[in-house]
Amino acid sequence: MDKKAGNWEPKILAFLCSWCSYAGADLAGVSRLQYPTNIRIIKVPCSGRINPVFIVKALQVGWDGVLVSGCHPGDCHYLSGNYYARRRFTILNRLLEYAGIEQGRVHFAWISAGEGKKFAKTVGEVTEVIEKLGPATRLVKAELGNGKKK
Amino acid sequence: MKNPYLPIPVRLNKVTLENEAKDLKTFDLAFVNPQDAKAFKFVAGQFAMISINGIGEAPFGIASSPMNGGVLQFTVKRYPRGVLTTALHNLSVSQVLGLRGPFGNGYPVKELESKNILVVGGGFALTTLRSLANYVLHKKNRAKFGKLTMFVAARNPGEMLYKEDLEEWSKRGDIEVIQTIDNPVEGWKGKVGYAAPVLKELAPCPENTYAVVCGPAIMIKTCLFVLFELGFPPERIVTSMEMKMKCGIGKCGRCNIGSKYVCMDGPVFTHKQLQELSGEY
Amino acid sequence: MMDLQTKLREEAKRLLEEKKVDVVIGYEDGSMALRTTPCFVKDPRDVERLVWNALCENNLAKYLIGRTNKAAVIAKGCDVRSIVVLINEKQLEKENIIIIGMPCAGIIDRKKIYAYLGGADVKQANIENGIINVKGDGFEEKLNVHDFLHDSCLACRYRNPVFCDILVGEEIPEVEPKDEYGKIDQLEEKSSKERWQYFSKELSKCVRCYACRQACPLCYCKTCFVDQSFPTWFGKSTDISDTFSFHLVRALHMTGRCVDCGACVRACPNNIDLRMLTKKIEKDIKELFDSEAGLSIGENTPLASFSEDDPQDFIG
Amino acid sequence: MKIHLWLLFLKMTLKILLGELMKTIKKDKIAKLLDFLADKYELFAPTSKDGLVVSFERIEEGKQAKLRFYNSNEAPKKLFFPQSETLFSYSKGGRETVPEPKTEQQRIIFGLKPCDTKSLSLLDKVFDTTDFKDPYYTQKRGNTIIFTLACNRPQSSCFCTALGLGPFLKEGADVFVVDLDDKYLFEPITQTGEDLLKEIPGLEEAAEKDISYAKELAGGAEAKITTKIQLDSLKEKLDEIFNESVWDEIHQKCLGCGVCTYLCPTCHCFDIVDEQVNDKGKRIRIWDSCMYPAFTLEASGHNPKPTGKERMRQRIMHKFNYFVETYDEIACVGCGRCLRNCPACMDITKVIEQINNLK
Repeated sequence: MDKKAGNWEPKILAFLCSWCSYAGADLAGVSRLQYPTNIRIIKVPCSGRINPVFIVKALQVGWDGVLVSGCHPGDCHYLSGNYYARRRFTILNRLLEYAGIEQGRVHFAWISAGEGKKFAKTVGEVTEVIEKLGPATRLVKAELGNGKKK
Repeated sequence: MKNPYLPIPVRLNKVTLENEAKDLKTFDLAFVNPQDAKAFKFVAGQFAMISINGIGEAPFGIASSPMNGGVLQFTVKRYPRGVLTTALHNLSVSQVLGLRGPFGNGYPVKELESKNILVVGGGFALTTLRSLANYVLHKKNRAKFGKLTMFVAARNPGEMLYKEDLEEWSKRGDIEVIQTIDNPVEGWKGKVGYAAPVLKELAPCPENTYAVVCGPAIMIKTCLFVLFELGFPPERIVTSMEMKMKCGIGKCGRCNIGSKYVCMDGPVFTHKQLQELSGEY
Repeated sequence: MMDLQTKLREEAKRLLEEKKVDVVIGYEDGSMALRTTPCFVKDPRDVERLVWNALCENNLAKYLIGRTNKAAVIAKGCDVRSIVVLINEKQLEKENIIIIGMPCAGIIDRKKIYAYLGGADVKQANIENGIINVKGDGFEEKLNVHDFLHDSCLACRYRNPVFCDILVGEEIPEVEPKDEYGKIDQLEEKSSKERWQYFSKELSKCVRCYACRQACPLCYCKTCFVDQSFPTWFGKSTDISDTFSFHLVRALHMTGRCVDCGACVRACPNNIDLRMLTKKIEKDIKELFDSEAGLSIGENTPLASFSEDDPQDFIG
Repeated sequence: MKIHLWLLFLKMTLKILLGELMKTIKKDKIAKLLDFLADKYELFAPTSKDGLVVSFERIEEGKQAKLRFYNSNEAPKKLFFPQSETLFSYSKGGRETVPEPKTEQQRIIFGLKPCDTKSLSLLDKVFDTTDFKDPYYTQKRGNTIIFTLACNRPQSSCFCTALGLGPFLKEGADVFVVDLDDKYLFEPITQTGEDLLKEIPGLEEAAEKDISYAKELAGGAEAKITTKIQLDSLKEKLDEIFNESVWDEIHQKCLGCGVCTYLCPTCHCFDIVDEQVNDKGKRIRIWDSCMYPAFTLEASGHNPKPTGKERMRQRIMHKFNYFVETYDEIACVGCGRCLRNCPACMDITKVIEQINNLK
């Protein structure tokens, strides 16, 4: 995707918990809800599975944004996975912003299996925010060959 | 000036599954450019770095005979943590990859001339030994060497490498092939037992003979003991070493055993040389 | 300080003579001025090697991990906290170690002295009564130790060991650090872009020697994420995006565990202020989860626990 | 041919003896001299951003150089053997392309210390071999003229004299420069250096007293270095004690970081890795360290140097035994960087002393 050209479209990576949010995405699909096609989904067993390194790595290899989603608090299939995840995300979210990653590159949302509408709406909003931010540059590994070397 | 870090393009011609565990495959690599094929001269026992762009490189002993021009064979075990071996095992035929080499010293073939050769090989360490055997057996070379004995050990018949070669060799009169497996299996015609005791029982004559030994560490250790007992002097026991390598040309500094680099001074050492080195391998 | 040093030697001697431990891990004079070096005393006759002064900067907890014999370790307030974390994380067994706790009023940052002297080569240094006398070719200066403490010491709230088997000397009064998060607060005030530039510049000094990781007592992973090859998370070169990512993730791994001993900063050959990352997380952890690392044995780290009403205003 | 060389040698020696080739320049004109060099060459010199940490960098103007310095924090080996260097790049399905040398322009490094100058001749032994010449290193090496700056003020951590080298060692220099307080003395060492000095405008003939003052400074500098290392039979000693338990003691305070090896001017070990983003990739070589567990870790999980003990032994043996065995020289120049920067204040000279003192 040519980032300089005017026809730039954001690339967004989503980590979805397989029990709730992925099912929510599925529901959005079967309900024929419209949402932007900028999103690529990685299904994970639980939001607790999402290692912060996944998100840092996603930003490093050039995804313009990341969406992380799991079951609502109290609804975790494994009872408490999302509670632990929530603390981790809190710290990660603050640290990324503090380190100078623009606010709005990384999004978090609780989406249940029944919330197809919420899924579609969230993807729409996230895409809009990231479109406004423009292509990711910070933390992105430079094009090889003309590397931002020391 | 030739750039020793630049891989030579080779094409994967054929993949042969070697064992029942399916983690050993032999890769036939053919040079893409004829001039590279011509320039690539090697001695049995030398190795090359196999290179896959985006993955990296790793050293492997050349398993085919130097007398087979144009195509090189490598037998590679896939390790779950081995990045390159896994990628190599996933390649499909006709893909182009890279090769750097040949590196290392190779077996002392000049010294072996007019001598009897006892090859002791275990597991998948048979690779460069096979190269040596086929080199010796080549019609242009056979007369230069004395008696050739191949003693091959494997855990079970399914793990025995190079079945075609073994069959062909056993048909010939100018090579003796002895195979052994750890535990008896129905229909097995060879010997049964660990390499060392079987070797002891065979009691090969050390006179005018070089023993070329390669295999898992424990097998080398026990077989060396038997060979000493039989009267093989350490300077006539030859073995090939392995070590993690990056450059293959004596610069990156990691494959040393004492002051010797396995990539440059080895991989082939006599047991006498190894006795004088640090033992850190 | 001399007084404490004598007491410390006596304690060490007693422990070794009574065969309570196989080794006492402490400090001895380094071969350079302004330095001490870790030392391992096994023979009671060698306790005279042990020193205690404001140059004892290493966090010796690092040397306890994976130890198979019984050891006594000399530990300052921050070092003890890291030992507590190690015990809580099941990396150490309390029964196998004896903590010789040292009340500590702060450790000298020799790089601040070098800077003050304009980079001059200090050939001799000795400390007496809070004054450090430094000598070199053509200069001699008497400096107040308190003016040259490590940043981490200036932010210290736990100068006395929170827990120890033997306390050498008397506890000293705790002091409320001045402007503990000053530099972090200032940075937070800046724009996202300025923060990005600040860290990019700071982290571009990194040569990937991993001294920060190796010096950190809480970096004990058998294989660090950055050394994993399958998958490879980040590149190994000094490309800024790789070094930045490494330091971000390392800091995240320190969440709720870092005791701000400053070992990473001291180890860095290029003076990268890594505390700007770890201290920020420490600040957030305190604010959000009311938690501080390494204060009591048996406590859970904040990321290994949760509360149903944890903040979540950032989650849609 | 041989006679010709001999004559040349004789001529050079005579000229040097007579001081005819020695030049001086007033200190206030040195920036101009560097400007002149920067104009014609790619010029590298010691610089400092904060006034404390010195590093050799490309400079455009003479005034950027900081010539009164102890030594750079990082060894200038990076100018020949960078921490990361692209061996070749490729794109999916395409062939490998080797990067062109950045410039054909000749480079000058001004102000290299004698220890670091010497370290290059040790690196040459590894990279500039007859069998496999390293093209990346040798290209830069062949393309660079070296102005070595005598070390008037060795630090307390320096120990070059203990290795038979010295703060006024001229080996490896093209031009040897001495700081004479109010001016610099230039002594051409190679033909290249001599020719270059002829080009530089504004140089004055050195006076007798300049040369004798330089000698005086040399004596003073050497006297400042007091560390001694017993080198006789050290190699044999190391052979003997390879399996001794002393290594358990030596390594125990080592944290296993790479500071010593990364800052060392003679450490040359490297790793080769591939980096790929989408369809474009490159194979790079990066510094590696024998102090890291992954250095010798094999895919099978086997590691011939599994603990800190073996790794510390490897570092010491490589420098003081293996390198001597292979290249007949010790791979240490006594710059003291490892000592100054070790987070655990480990002192390599003390390690050698400990080894020498073993019964």
